Amino acid sequence: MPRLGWSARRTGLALALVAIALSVGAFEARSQSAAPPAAPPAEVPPGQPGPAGEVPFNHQVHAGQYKIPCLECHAYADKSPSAGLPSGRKCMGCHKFVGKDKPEVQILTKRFEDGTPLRWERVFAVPDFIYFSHRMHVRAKVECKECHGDVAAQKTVQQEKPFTMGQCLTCHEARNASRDCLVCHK
Amino acid sequence: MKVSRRGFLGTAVGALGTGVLAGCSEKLPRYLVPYATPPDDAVPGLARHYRTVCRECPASCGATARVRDGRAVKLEGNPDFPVGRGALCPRGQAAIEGLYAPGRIGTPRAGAREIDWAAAEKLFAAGLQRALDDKKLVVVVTRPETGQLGKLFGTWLEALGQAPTQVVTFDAMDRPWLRQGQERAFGAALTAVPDLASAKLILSIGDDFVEEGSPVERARAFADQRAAGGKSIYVGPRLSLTAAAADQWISVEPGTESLFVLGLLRQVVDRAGARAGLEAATLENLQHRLAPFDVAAVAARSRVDPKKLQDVASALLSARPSLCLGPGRAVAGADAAALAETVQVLNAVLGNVGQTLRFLPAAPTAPSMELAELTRKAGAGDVGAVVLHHADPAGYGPVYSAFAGALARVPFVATFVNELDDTARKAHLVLPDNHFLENWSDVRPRPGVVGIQQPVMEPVLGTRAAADELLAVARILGKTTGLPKETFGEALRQTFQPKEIEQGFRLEEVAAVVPRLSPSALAQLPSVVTFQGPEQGLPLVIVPTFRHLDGRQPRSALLQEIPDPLSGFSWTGWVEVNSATAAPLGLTSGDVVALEGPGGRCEVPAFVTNSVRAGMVAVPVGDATALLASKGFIGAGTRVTLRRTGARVERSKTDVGGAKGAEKLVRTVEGPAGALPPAVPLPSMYPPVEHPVHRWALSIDLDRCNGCGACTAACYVENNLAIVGADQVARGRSMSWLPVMADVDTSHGTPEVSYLPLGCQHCTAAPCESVCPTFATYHTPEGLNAQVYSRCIGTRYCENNCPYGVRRFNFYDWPRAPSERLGLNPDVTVRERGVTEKCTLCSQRIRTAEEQAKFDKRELHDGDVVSACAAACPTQAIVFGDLKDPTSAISRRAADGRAYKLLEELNTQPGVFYLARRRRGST
Amino acid sequence: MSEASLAQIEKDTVATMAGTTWRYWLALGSAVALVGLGAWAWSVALREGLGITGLNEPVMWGALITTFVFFIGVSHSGTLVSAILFFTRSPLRAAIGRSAEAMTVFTILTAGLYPIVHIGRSWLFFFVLPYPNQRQLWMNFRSPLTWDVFAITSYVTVSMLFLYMGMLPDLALLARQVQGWRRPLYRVLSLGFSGTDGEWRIFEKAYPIFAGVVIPLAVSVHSVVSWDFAMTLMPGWHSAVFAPYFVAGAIFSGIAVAVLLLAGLRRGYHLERYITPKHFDMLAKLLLAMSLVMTFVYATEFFMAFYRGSNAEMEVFRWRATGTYAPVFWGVVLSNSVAPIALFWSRVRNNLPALITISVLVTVGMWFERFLFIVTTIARSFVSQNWGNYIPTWKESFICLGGLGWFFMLFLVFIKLFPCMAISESMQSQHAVDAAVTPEASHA
Amino acid sequence: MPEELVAVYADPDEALRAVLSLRERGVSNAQVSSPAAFPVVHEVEHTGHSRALGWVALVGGLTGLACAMALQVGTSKSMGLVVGGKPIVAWTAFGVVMFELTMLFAGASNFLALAIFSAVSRRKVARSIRDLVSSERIVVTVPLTGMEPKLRDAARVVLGGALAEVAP
Repeated sequence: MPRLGWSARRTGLALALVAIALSVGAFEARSQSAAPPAAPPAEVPPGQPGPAGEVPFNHQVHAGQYKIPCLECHAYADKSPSAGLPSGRKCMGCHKFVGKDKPEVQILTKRFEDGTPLRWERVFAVPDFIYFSHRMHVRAKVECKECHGDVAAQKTVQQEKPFTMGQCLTCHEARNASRDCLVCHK
Repeated sequence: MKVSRRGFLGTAVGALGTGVLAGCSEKLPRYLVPYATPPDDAVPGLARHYRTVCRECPASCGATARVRDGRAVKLEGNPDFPVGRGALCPRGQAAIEGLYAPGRIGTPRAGAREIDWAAAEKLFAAGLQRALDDKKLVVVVTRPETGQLGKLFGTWLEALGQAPTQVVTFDAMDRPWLRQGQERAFGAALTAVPDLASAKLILSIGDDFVEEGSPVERARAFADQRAAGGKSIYVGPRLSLTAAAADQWISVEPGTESLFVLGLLRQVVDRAGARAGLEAATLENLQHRLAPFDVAAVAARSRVDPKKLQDVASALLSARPSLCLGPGRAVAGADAAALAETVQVLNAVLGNVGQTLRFLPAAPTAPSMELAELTRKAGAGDVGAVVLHHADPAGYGPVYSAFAGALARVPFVATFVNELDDTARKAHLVLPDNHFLENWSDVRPRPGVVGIQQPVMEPVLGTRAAADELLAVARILGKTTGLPKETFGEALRQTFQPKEIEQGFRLEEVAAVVPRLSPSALAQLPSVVTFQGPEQGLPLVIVPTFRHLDGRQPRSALLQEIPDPLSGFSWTGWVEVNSATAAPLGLTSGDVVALEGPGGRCEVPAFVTNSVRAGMVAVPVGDATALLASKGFIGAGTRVTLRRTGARVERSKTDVGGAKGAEKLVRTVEGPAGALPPAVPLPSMYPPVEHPVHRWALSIDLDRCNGCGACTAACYVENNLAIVGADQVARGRSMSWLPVMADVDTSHGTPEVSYLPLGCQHCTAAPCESVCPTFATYHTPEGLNAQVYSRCIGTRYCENNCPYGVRRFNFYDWPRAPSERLGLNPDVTVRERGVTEKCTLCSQRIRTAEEQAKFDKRELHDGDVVSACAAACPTQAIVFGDLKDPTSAISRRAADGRAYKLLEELNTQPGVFYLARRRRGST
Repeated sequence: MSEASLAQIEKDTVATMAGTTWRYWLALGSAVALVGLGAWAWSVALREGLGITGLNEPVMWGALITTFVFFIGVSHSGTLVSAILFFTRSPLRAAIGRSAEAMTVFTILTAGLYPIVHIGRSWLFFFVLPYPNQRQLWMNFRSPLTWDVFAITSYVTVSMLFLYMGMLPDLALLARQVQGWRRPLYRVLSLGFSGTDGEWRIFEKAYPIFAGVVIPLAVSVHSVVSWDFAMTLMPGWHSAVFAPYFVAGAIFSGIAVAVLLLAGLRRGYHLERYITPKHFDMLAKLLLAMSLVMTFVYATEFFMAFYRGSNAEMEVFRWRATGTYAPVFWGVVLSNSVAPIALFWSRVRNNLPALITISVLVTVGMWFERFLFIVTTIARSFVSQNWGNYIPTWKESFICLGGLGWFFMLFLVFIKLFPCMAISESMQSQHAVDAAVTPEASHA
Repeated sequence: MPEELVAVYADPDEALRAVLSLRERGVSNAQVSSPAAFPVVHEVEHTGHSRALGWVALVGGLTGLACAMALQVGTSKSMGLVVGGKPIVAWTAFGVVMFELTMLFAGASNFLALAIFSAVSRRKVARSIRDLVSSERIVVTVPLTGMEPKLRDAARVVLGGALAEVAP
C-alpha cells in the first residue's frame, strides 16, 4: 500500500461533518481550503499585505512614481500564459545607474554578480487545477488592475480581489467570454 | 546553439524553481524564482521542442522533446527522421520517466562511498596510471556506440598508449547470425534494409520484427503492407505480437524450423529455380544440397503437414515480390547462422534481393575486441583496467558469468551508468553519466543515416557526460594527443550544420549493392535438432518483449506497471505453458512455477494459454524474476523442467474476450475489401446535440493495432497518470486511461488475437454524465466528455454507469518521489484522492493549440492538435481529429466501410470509433 | 388487554421511561461501542482514502451502498405500516405504531450517513445541496442521486413530524404527570396541547391528512432509491420492475426488523399486556405475504433476463446464480423465500422464538440480497475484459456495523425520553374495547 | 374572571352521560378537556377552523410544487451544461423532485396549521382547568356568564356530585 500523509485539516472537517450539515452556507467558504490545490500559501492569506521577499520591492515607486508600465518588468504577460518576473539582469538594466546607494539595490547588485537569482514572495495564486493565460487576457484588453488591483498605489503588493471562480465568471459573463468549464479547469 | 540556453536555473535553486514554474505539485510553493540571467529565447510558460535521438534501444529512432520551463516533460518521435518516422515505442515513451527516476544516481561512488567529482577523477586517473605502469591493458566495454563517441573510445585508448582495438561492444540483443548468414550467402559483409511495405507476402521464420530490431519502423511498414493488401505468414513456436499481426501462424516443432525452411527452399528451387536467373553453378549447387529435403522426407522428420509446406511454397511463388525474414530469437538454435543463410538463399531464389530486400555495404566498423577475448585476457590477468560504458554483462546471468568472474580479477573497474546495475555494484568506481536527454552524441542506425542526439535540458542531478570525464582524466594523465581540446559536445556540435542539429539528423548518400548468391552457398546446412541439453524437460524459448527489450537495467516502473494485454500480468515476468502441457501438471494461470535448467533457476507465474505450442514453454524476456533465467538463456536453446511451488500471483483482469455471454468488442471483416453492414441510427427521445465549432474524435484501426502499448505509455507520461504498484494493480486499481485489451478469437482453429485500446469513448449521450449529481462530468460544446476534478466528490456513480468501464478512481494520494514531480506535465493537474479521472482526449493539447491559433489570429488546421496516443502510435492505428472538418484525416476514416462504434446498440453515440480488423484467412 | 384500566396504561408506559435497568445500559453501551468502531474505521478512510475498502475497478459500489439501501429499506415499513393501520382503524396500531415510526426516523438518519461515508471526498458532500454560491453552479437534477437527496430529506422530515404529531397528546399528558427536568421539556414539546374538545377535533382532522401525505412519500422514496440503479443502463439494474421490487423488499425487511424491536421492547419492559401474540401474528402474516412477493420478483428478474435475450444481462444473472457469489445467492433464496413459508402455519406464527429466528434470517438475507444485485451487476457488465470481483475488507464492514450501533443508540435514547407506546391512543382504543363489551355504557 | 361550573369525571362514559344530559336540558355550551379522544369530545358542539386544514395542505403542496419547478429550471439554466445528450430543462427528470417537495410542503403546512389552529381554539378554556386533565380526570366545564338562571340550575343538577372547586 502506498505511503500516505495524514491531513489534519481533512480529518477535522470530516469529524465536523454533522455540524457542517447545519451550516452549509458557512462551510461553503471553507470549501476553498478543503480542496488542497485551491489553498493559497498559508504564509500569504489573501487580503493581507504580502511580505516583501528578499528585497523589499516597492511597486509604489516603480509603477506609481516612475510610471514604469507593468509589461516592462512582467515581460511575458502579453506573449505567454505566465506573466513572469523580472530577471536580475532586467533589474540591473536600471540599477546599474540608479539608486546604487540604497541598501536594497546593493543586495540586488551583489546577488546579480553572484549569479544567484532573487526570491520573491508569492502574492497572487490560482489553484493548480486552473489554467490561466495572461497573454489571452492582455490580448482581450483586460487591464492588469482589474484582477491585481491598483498595484501602483501599494508599497508592498497585496491581493485586493479574491481569485475565486465567482470573480472569473462575472467578468467572463460581462465580456461574454466562454464559460465552458474546460476553458479554465485543467 | 549553446547548451546553457536550455538551462533555466542553477541546479542549486533548480528544484525550488521548477516546483514554482510548473506549479504541478498539489501545494503551490511559497517563493517565485526568476532567472538571474534569462536565456535569450526561453519564454516561461510556453513549450519548446528539441529534436534528438532516442537511445532506449540500439534502433535509435528520431525523437522530439517537449521542454517546459527548462524541463523535458514529453518525448515524441521525429517525423522527418527515417527511423521511427514520428512515432516512438513504449520504451521511448517511458524515457522521460527514466530521466526523473528516483533510482538515478547523481554523485560518483567509490565502492559504496559517495565522493565528489574531483576525487572521482583523481581515483580514475590513479587506476588507469597503475594499469599503464604495470604494462597492463586498458579496455573499454561499451553498449553499441555507432557514432563519434565510439570513435572517441579508440582515440582515447590510443592517447593512453593502448591499442585502439581494445573496445568491446556489448549488446545482449545483438543477432550476429543474421549478418553471418548474409555473409555466407552472398560472400560479402552487408547491411540488409528490408522493405516490408512493398512485399506482397512476408514470411517470418520466427523473426519478431514488431518487437525486435527496429520495432517502430518495422511495425509501421508492416501495418502499411497489410493495409495495401499484403499477406504474411509467421513460422514459429509462439504467437508473438508479430505472429498475432500476421495472417497465418504456422507452429512447427521447436528445432525443426530449419527442416521446414529447407523443405520450402527445395520446393521453390524445384518449381522456379530455373527462372530465378542464378548462375548455373549456383543453381546446381543448390539442387545438390537440397536433394535430401523433398516434401515427404521433411514431412516425415518434422511432422509438418506436407500440404501446408506446398501451400506456403506456392504462396511465395505467386506473390512476388515477397520477403523472407529470420531466423528470430525464438527459433535461433545453435547454428542460427546456417538457418539465416538458408533464408537469404530463399530470398535470392525468389528474386527479392534488390526488390524488397535492399543491401547496403556494411558500416565500416572500427576493429574491436570480442567479449570472449577480453574474458580470456582478464582471466589471465593481462588487463589492468576496464572502463564500462552503459554495459552490464554481470546483469545478464549465467551466459556471461565467465566474464563476470574474469572482471573480478581486474584491479581497476570504472563504469558509466545512469542507475546502479549489477556490474556497477562490483565496480571500483561508478561515474553517473548524463541521461541521453542531457547529453551530446550521434548515432548511425544504418549506413547513410546520422541521428544527432542533443541535450534538451541541464542535468537534473549532478551528473556529467561520460565522454567529458574520459577527456578530463586524460588531461590529468597528461595524455591528450588527438583528443579534442574543448568538451566532447562542443567538438561534436562543430561537425554538424545548425540546420542539421535543428532537424536532428543528417542523411548521407550510400549506393545500394545488389549481391549475387555465392556459388558455394549452403556449404554447411543448418543442423536440425537445435535444442541441446538433457533430453527430459521442455524446450524453453526466450522471446524479447516490446516493453523490456532484453530486460536490461534500469527497468522502467511505468512499463512494468502496464499489464501485458494477453497474459494480464504486470510487475512480473511469466512462463507461457500450453494448456495441453499444463493439464497433467495441474497448472492454472497464476500458479507460480519453478523453472530449472542448465542456465539457472527462477520462479515465475505460469500463463496457461494456447498461444504457445504444446510440449514447450516460452518466457518473455523482461521483468524481475523471469530476468535471471531469461537473460541467461538468450539465444541459446535449452530445456527446462517445470515444478509447481504452490504460490500464486493474482491478476486483476483475466478475460480476453473469449468468455461466453460477453459482448464482442472486436469486429472483423472478411478480406482486404470487406466492409461492415452500415449502422442504422437508433431513435432517441431527445433532439440531437449540436457541436457548433469542433467535434473532437479519435479513431482506432484494429487492423493496424499490434498491441504494443505505446499509446498507453504515452498517456501515462502526458497526463501525469499515477503508477500505483504491483499490489494495487492486482487489486484492479491501475490508473491507465487507455489500457490495451486483447481479444482472442478461437472460432477458426488457431487463435486469432486482436488488440483493442479501450479509453473513454467521449459519448454524445454519455451515461456517465447524466448520473453525476454535481455536474463534475459533462459534454463540452467541442464534443469532449469533460471531467472537472475540482467539482468531483467521488460518488463513482459515473464509473458504475459507464458501459465501457474506462473511468478510474483515485483510491489514495498516490506517492511520487520529488524527482518524479519535476517530470510532471505542468499543463495537467495532479488528481487528488477521492476523485474520478479518465481520458480527456488530451484537452490540454486542444486548449494550447486553440489558444495559439487564436493568438496568431488564424484558423485551427487538421493536425494542429494531436493526442498523445495518436502521436505515439508506431503503426498510425490511432488518428485524432475534428469530425466537423470534412477534409480531416479522421473524417475520411469515419467514411470507411470498416468504421464502427463499441456497443452501438446502447446508443451512447461515442466520439471514438474503431475500424474493424481484416481477416484474410489462411493463404 | 381488557383488564388494563386507563390509569394502568399510563402507569405502564411511564414506567418504560422511568426505571433504567443494567440491561438498558448494557445495550446502550454496546451500541455506542459499535458506533466508536465504525467512526474509527471511517476516520482511517478519511485519512488514507477509500483504498482501505475492497472496492476496485469495476466494482465501485459495495458494502457501504448496500448498507445505505438496506437501512432505507428498513425505514419504510415503519411509517407505512403505522399509517396504513391508522386508515384501517386497526386497534393494533396503538401498541406498535409509535415504535414503528421511531424505527423509521432513526433508520433514515442512519442510512443518510452512508452516502457521505461512501463518497471519495466526504468533506465536499455539500456540493449536492441546493445553496446559492458564487460558482453559478448548482446540482444536476437529472441525476438520481440528486433525487435521493430530496426524497430522503423530505421523507425524514415528514416522518419526524408524523412521529411528533402522534406524540403531542402524550407529551401533553406527561407534562402534567412527570416531575423534574422532564416536565418543562414535555411542556415545551407539547406545544401547549391540552386535550380540549376543539383541539381534538382539529387533531383528528389533521392527522389523517398527514398520514395521507406520508404513504405516497414512503412509496416514492424507495422507488427513487431503486432508480439509482434502474436509471443506469447496466444489465441487471436497468429494469422497470425495480421500483415496486424495492418497495416490496423495503416493507419485507422493515417488518422483520419491527418484529425484532417489538419483541425486544415486550421482553425488556414487560409490555406483554399490550404487545400481544395478535400483533405478532398480524406482522407474521404480512411478512409471509411480502416474502411471496419477493420470491415472485426474483423469478421475474431471471425470466426477464432470459426473455429480453440481451447477452450481458443473461450473463449477469447466470453468474449471480452460479458464479463467485452463488453461495450468497442461494443463502438469500433460503432466508427470504424458503424460510418464511413456515409462517403459513399459525403454530409457527404464534411461536415467538420461531418468528424471531425467521425475522433475523430475513433481515440478514435482505442485506445480502441488496449486496448481491449491486455487486454482481457491476462486476459483470458489458466488457468482459473489465470483469472483476469484490470482497469487503474488515474496516469496511466495521463502518457498516457502526451504522447498526448508531441506529440502536438513537432508538434506545428515544425510548428513554419518550413513550414507546401511544398512551392517549391506547386509552382511546381501550375505552372503545370496554364500550364494546359493556354496551349499556354508551347508550344511543 | 368569568363564573363557570367545573366538573371532573374519572370515567369517560360518565362524562359522556353528563354532557348528553346537559344537552337534553338545553345546556349546549359545555366544554370538555380529555386526555384522549373519547366519544365525549365529539358530543359537545364545536366551532373551529378544522375544515380549513385540507385547504391549507393543498395550498402548501402547490407552493412546494412551484418552488421545485422554479429551483430546478432556474438552477439548470444558470450554467446550462449538456449532460447525457439531454435537454437543459428536462421535465421528465424534474418530476421526481417536484413530487417530493409537493409532499414535503403539504405535510409541513398541515402540521403548522394544526399547531396554530389548536392554539387558537384552546384559548376558550383556562389553563388552570386544562392542568386538571389526566387519565382519570376528564373535565367538563360550563361557562355561566350570560346564562339564564333556569339553565344554570339545570347545569348544576346535572354536574351535581362531580362539581369541583377551581381556585380562580
